[in-house]
Amino acid sequence: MGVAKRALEAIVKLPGGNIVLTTTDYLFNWARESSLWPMTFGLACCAIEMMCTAASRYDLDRFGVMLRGTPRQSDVMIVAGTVTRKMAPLLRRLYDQMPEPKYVIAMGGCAGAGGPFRDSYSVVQGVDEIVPVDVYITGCPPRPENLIHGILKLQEKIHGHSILKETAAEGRKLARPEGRHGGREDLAA
Amino acid sequence: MSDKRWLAPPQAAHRPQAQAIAARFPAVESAERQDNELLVRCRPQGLYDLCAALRDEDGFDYLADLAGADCPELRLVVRLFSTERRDYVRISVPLDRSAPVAPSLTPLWPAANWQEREAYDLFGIRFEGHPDLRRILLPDDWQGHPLLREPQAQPEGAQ
Amino acid sequence: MSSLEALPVQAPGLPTDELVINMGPQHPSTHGVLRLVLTLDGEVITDIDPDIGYLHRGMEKIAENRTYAQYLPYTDRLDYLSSLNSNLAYCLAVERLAGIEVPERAHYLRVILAELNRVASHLIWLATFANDLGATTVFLYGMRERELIVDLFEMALGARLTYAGMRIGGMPYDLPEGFEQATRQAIRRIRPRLDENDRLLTGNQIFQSRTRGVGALSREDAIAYAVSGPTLRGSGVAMDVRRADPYCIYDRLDFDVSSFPQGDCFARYLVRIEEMRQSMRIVEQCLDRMPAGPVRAKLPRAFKPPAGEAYARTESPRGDLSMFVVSDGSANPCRLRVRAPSFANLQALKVMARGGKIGDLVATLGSIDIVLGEIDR
Amino acid sequence: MLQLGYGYVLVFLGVAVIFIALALGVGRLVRPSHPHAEKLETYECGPQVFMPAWRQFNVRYYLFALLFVLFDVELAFLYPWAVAFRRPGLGLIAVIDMVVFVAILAVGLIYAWRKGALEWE
Repeated sequence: MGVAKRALEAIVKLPGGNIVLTTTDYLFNWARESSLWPMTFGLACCAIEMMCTAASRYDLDRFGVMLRGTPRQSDVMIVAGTVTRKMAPLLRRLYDQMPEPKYVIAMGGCAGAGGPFRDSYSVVQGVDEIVPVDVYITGCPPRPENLIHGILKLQEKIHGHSILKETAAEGRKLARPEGRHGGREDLAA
Repeated sequence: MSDKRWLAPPQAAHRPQAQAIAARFPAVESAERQDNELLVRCRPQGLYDLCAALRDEDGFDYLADLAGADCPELRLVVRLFSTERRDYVRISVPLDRSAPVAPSLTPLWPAANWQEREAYDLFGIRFEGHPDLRRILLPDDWQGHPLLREPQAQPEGAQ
Repeated sequence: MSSLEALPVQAPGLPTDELVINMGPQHPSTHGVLRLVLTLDGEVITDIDPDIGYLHRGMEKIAENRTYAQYLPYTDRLDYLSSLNSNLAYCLAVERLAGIEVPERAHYLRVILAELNRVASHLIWLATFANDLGATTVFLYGMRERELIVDLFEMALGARLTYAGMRIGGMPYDLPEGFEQATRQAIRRIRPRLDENDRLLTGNQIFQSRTRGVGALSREDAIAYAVSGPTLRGSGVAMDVRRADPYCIYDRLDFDVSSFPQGDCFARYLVRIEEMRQSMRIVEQCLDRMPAGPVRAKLPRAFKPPAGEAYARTESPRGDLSMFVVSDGSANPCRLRVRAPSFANLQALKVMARGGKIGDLVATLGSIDIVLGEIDR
Repeated sequence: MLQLGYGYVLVFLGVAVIFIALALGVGRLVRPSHPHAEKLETYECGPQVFMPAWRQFNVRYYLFALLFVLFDVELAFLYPWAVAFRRPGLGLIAVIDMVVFVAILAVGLIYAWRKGALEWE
């Protein structure tokens, strides 16, 4: 990203440079949001609803969303189900192994905040303790329409993104936030 | 092809009688029959011999369930089923809370392997003679056994 | 030519190392967060060590902190592919513990919903099993058929997957009008599609070569490992809890329990396909004979069953689902033990898949149809 | 029209190289890249990797790969022949040539087969 960014920063200073910036932003965001490949990360009941959403009636392919098996080829991680303590380090490693730009959708009550397993000794109370989450979807399990709504919300979020803002530091922070709580120390208390 | 054998009502003819079991095995404290299930209360020392006899002589070839329970006292509940005579035996084995130990039934039924590992994982019941007794559900570095009722059961890891 | 034979192709002492890899929790064909530690010699599996617990939510500990009625929605999340069967097992156990008589109509409603849930669960199994073997078309067809049944559940219970569709003492409410016609129409549409699936998949040469003789489980091993359900009936033991230890009104219903002696993936496949047809037959019988009347027994508001314990054994789509409830007289269950069929079926995987190739392991794992929700609890 | 004769191959080659360079080069210039230790770890369904995959495998896989390459190359020669052998001046001779070529390779196959290179267990 280095060379193109330096070139862009130089162009922006020229008169009319912003037009170049907005068009490249538009181009990149359009490309990223219209081919969001999620990594099949089905943990529990929400995985079944994710499968139904990907299947014939609710067809996710219309949105350019194609379920992939490995983190290497995926852009978004849909955490569908309950994240337990035993699964947390593995989830973190899978998130790390995804290439940038990457996003996380916390599908269902369990991934969002522990859901019905609020007082369980082995459930992580929300996946945002481990990875930075972009979109939360409520429901237990959320209906396929909810999941599609969540994906559309993520596409809107990507649409508003600008390349210049994504500095190397933020990239690193996004890539490897410090601490077990995904860089959100307020949660650690 | 469907097996008509299962449509016939279970023959009540040669089912093990409660008194016979109680007389034959000293470790059995009490035995009574409740509709089609034989309820037995047996001390852990004599459990293996009782189960071996039930399996070999009385045809209880199917280990329906084996689980720990901590109420009313820490005990092991073993439920056997006979596929031939469709008869049940439920053995309740009271264990000593300070050092819960029970003989492993894996040599009799391989099905007991994981069920005993789970009883060890959640209740801390040690099984003598178990080929590979380690945690099955909780992470290996977990402290304590969650399903035990008294306070020390709460592992330091929990909130 | 004899001189050719003399020259050894591979020096006998050529050492090959064993490779230990994870077929880990995040894998498309482990049907959930199951981790298999495989010891491989080339692509032949020499040893399998399943590592479970990645979805252990401590369901049985939570049961100690909920009242009997509050715990019902948790039973949906045990075997989330057939929630109604788990609800049924839980309700039967508590009713047997407290000695509650369930009205006649409630039995019929429960059997109708449980059997529809069985068909929906087998359809998802068929979809993912065929998808693992490469037949993506059958995946899309299977999910399309399942949506028909999910519409019925949405009409009757309001939810798609986790219904909390039963109550201790009977049913929450009666069926809406039009449910009976909708069910009969759904069954009329699914039956020909099952035959279509037979033409598409059952006779398919690739499917048969991937499943015949793969993942064999002998009759003795099946009983020794306490395997149950279609996996057991695929090994020649025609034991079905609906016949062996009838509950609800199964003893009055006329249906066949099919079993095939081969004990391989193909036999288990045939058992489930036949079971779907029998379940639809049961639903139609129940719809014909359902009496009118109340759907729920009177229950005290603060429901405290007497101290004691009770077992209820039911036939879920995966096998013998038993629930053991121990009560100490308080409003919360003192101990709730869920005997999950997938837990025992998965234990027998080592016997079935050792010595085969990784592709066969995928087929075997698909054929025993495990759900990690009930394995890990 | 510019008569280049074999020059066309050069042009064709140039376009191919430029196209590949463009496709990969722009990608490398534009995409964000933040490599760090955890990301570069081998992916194995989540848990830590037990051992690297560089191990001693059974030799039968190598033999199969070798035979495949042999016959793949043979196929590569068949394509141009299949397109051109009806041209005037070729005809029967070309067919005989190809039959001889295939026969020689078939002998290689029979040798490998009898030596047991194709046994799988």
